Amino acid sequence: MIASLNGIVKRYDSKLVLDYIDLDINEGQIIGLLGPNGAGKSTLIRCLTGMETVNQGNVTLFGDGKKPFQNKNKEKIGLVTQEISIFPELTAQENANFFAGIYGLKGEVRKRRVAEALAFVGLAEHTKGRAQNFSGGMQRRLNIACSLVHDPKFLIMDEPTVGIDPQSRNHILQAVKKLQRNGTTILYTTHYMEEVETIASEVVILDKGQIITRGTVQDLIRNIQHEERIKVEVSHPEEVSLESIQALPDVKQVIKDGNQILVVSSANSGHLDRILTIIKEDSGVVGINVEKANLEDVFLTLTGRTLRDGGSA
Amino acid sequence: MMRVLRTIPYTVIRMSRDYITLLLLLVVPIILITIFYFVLGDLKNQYGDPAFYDTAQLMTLVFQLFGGSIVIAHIQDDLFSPRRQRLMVAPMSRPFYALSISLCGMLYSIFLGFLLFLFTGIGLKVEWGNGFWVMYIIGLLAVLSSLVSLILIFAVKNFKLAERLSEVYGIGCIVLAGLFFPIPDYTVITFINEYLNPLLLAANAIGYAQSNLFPDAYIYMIRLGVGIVITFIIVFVLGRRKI
Amino acid sequence: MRVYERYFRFVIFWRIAQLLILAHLWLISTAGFEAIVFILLLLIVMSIRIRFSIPKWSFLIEIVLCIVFIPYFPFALYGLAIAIFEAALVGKWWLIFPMTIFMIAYPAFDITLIWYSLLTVLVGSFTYQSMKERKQLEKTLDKERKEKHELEQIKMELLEAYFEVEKAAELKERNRISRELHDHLGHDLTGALLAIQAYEQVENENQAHSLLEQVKIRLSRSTTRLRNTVHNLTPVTYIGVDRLQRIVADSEPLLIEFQYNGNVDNVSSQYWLMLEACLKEAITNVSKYSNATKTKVELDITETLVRLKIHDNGTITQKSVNGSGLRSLQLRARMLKGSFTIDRQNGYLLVCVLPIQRRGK
Amino acid sequence: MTVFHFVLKRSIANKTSLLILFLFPVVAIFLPSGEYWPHLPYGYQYFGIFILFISLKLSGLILEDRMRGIAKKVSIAPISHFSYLAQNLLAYFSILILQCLILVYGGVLVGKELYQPFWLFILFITFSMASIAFALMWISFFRNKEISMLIFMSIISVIALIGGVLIPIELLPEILQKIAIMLPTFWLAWGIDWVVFGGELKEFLLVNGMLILYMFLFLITGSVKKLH
Repeated sequence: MIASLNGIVKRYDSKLVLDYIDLDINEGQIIGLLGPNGAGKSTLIRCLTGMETVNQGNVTLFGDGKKPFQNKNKEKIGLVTQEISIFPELTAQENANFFAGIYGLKGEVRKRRVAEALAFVGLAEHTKGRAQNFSGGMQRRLNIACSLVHDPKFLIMDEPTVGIDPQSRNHILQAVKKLQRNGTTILYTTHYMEEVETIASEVVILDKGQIITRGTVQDLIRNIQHEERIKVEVSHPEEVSLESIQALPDVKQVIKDGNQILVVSSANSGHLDRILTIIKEDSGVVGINVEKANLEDVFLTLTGRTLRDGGSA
Repeated sequence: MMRVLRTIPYTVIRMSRDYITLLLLLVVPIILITIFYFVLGDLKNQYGDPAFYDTAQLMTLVFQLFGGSIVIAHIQDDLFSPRRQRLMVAPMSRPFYALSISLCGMLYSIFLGFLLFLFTGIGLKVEWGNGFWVMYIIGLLAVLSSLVSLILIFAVKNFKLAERLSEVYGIGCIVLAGLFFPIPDYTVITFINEYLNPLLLAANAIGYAQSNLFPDAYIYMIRLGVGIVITFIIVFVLGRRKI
Repeated sequence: MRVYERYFRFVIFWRIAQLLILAHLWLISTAGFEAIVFILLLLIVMSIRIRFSIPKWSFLIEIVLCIVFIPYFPFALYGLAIAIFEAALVGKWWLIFPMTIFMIAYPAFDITLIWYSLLTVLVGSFTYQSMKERKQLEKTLDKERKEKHELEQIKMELLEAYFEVEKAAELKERNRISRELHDHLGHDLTGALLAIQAYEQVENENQAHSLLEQVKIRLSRSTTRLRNTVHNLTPVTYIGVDRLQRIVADSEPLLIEFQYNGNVDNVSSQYWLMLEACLKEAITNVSKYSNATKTKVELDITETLVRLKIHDNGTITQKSVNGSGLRSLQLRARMLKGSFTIDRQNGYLLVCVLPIQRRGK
Repeated sequence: MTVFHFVLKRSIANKTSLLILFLFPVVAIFLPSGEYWPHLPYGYQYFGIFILFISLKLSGLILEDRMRGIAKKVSIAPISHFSYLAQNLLAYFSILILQCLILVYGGVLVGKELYQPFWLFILFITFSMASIAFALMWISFFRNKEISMLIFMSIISVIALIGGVLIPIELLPEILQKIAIMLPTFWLAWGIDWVVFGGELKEFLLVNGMLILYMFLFLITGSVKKLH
């Protein structure tokens, strides 16, 4: 067990930010922590790292529930912050050296680790460059390298990809996967569900300070989905009998829009075949589009809101 | 032109909400002058006037030297920061906009000077002589300081450095005027103080006018004016390239 | 600890005010720099007090300081008020008595000092009391919350037990029916069948008649039995989706639209109870607090989950206290490994999702 | 000592800071002396104000760390808050020691009349400590480096005036003289007077003791603020 949160309650004044959070993080996982802005993701991380004291519950790090935040445990944790927390006036190498230093690395080991970490994020050629001259993506990568110099067993990444170009983002995601293969456990916070879908071995969805669900991406998408949408493009829309489609069990809505017919039905109804049969009787089918479910739908099912801005769907 | 005019109210609002500047250029001088008022009390200078008058006048003028910081802070914000692009695409004449900001800054600085003038003149009973003449000279000094600051921001790439240099200009003038410690009588320094140091030029222009020695006062005023013309030409040339 | 912050702020304010009073006394006195040393030391003790948690008896430090400095700075007597305040703040307000005696015994005594000390001790003990109460309150709240948590757990266990009992009852009923059918109905019907078969073979008129009579009796007895058996089975309450519809119908003045999709047989009675509770809660909320004109209730049942969504078009958002009803629903949903969320951003929106485990019935 | 090392590195990272840090003491050596007052050459008299400014400028690094989220990272690293602050302050302190050394030793070399250079040096050192602590407290009130500096400037100009650094304290009205005793600069001015006129060692100890008391006060209040 890398870390576990047990019945964590965190209040800021009278506002409840974390509400009985139970979370176990096992070795070798990439846990994607997903949730809209203000769901309590950052607070969860602050409680997990000891930056914030909790009102109730306890944190266990590396099996140590008594003094989870002693230096022995802190040495095994890395944090990639949301903001770019590096020194712009220092070079990439000096930055990495600084953070290696405060994690107690010395001499040859430090040199080696710094070089490795910089190479890992693809900054090997820029070790002597000042951070202030780097592009946004490079700064992000350096930010990550600085959290990796001490070879943490447990890496916490708090929205590491905010505001960077797709290329750098891919680079970072690849790096995260590589880290997992090397045995690092990763807690990855984001409000981009695509990222979680690509890398996470397990997803934890947080909303209003509560864990509303957790599981593998596939399981969640397969099990937590309450409706599916089938779009059929037809050649003769006017001849299609919408009534007979509507009459199928579990069909909620049939909408005709130009030469497109949208059928909304309960999830896993297995209607595709039947709908096609009905339509084919009256008209030719030009194209079919079955909207693939994603984590956004999972969130929608669970809360009735969208993930991006938490607004009503 | 109309469009630029429409921005002026907002420039004024922004300036008046810059409380730090207000603190530095109005509250601090008021406190300092008040302290001097108590310290110097009835002390007389070599001409038999209260020594406090000279100090109060000089202090009021000293803070005009830093008035340029208002102008350059706004110029930097609007014309050399990310906001620049927004202005680049706006259908508005940028030089005029820069001019309007500069004028607003200068007027604001003069206004602060006016408040200080009122405070010292009415509150602390300092004799200034002819009020119009004093305000005229304060205005000239404020304009000159703003122009110098503008030269710095146009000539130096780094804004921080330009800001520091404008402080150096202000403090340099004070040091050369011998307010911190007596300045030795080197010819170079005497020359600078007689012809170039705007602080002393303004102080002399006010001082001579007070003693009714208007020809002398005019000479110093003209030196200030020449300074303004020269710096304005430099600002014009540099500004055309940069804006 | 953030809850106490308001009190801390007040305490700090009072401490500073006391120091300011001392500073003022120093300004009007003729004392020299010793007074400044004194005030500075008090200030340091105060900042240590704020920064670190130090033992309760630490007000002794102030007493010692005051006594030491009184010879140099007579007004240091007033510094004793600080000690009194700190003592009162840890509940030792009785210290005012020995100190008052000391003050009165001291030559430079004046009545203002007594007033000042009295005021201080009042403020101090008041703060002490309210902080204590606050702590107590917090403790009770936490305890209550915990108890509620446990209570919900027990409730869930009870529900689970109820579910089991329900299954057992069902089984018992089935046994009863089968026994009834087998023992009596079956017996009679078989008897009747045999009698009819025999009747076809028999030629004797009398014998045939008695056989027919026998069949009649058996059949009529069977009919009664059947009626009795069936009568015992008739459900007393509605359950499932009917129940939800009934609730919606009962909330007449409100305009509620109810629709459901999927196979309602997939949902266990335990879940129905939960869904029913959600619906009731939402309707109460809508009728009490919302200015909504239309409410939509959707129930989706798929192979893997049940989802109840209640959404109204109200615009009141400020009423966002999660009442105890909601709280317990939340906990219940969590116990069932489902989720329950409320949102008031855009109308009142309640979503309850429960997973369906395929359990062998 | 990584933090210490890097704080040093950062504070002299660019040429402007290097210039400000070490050119000024050199210039200060050569400033003229006053006629009646101050008793030491102007450079030495004004050095206290300079120390205040430099402390604030240096401790701006902590504020930067807070603004950039580096403090967050430090707080989860196996290094204590105390150690982080201590190493920072130690780094500032060593820079200030160097400056004091340049000023005093340089003055002796050039042949300025410093009366008791060693004690003057000690006085500057204690004042530096109090001033660094003050800067630490000051920045804990602010989130923005520039604003903290600007407000500091206005406060310092007043403190310097009534604290006996810019004008002799005896000239002030009585009430201001009393208030001045509360300011650390008053004790600096007193210390300078002691260095010039001599006196009992006890008096000098008192001056330094007061400055050290101030240091403790400011350190405790300044360290209240959490790292992030």
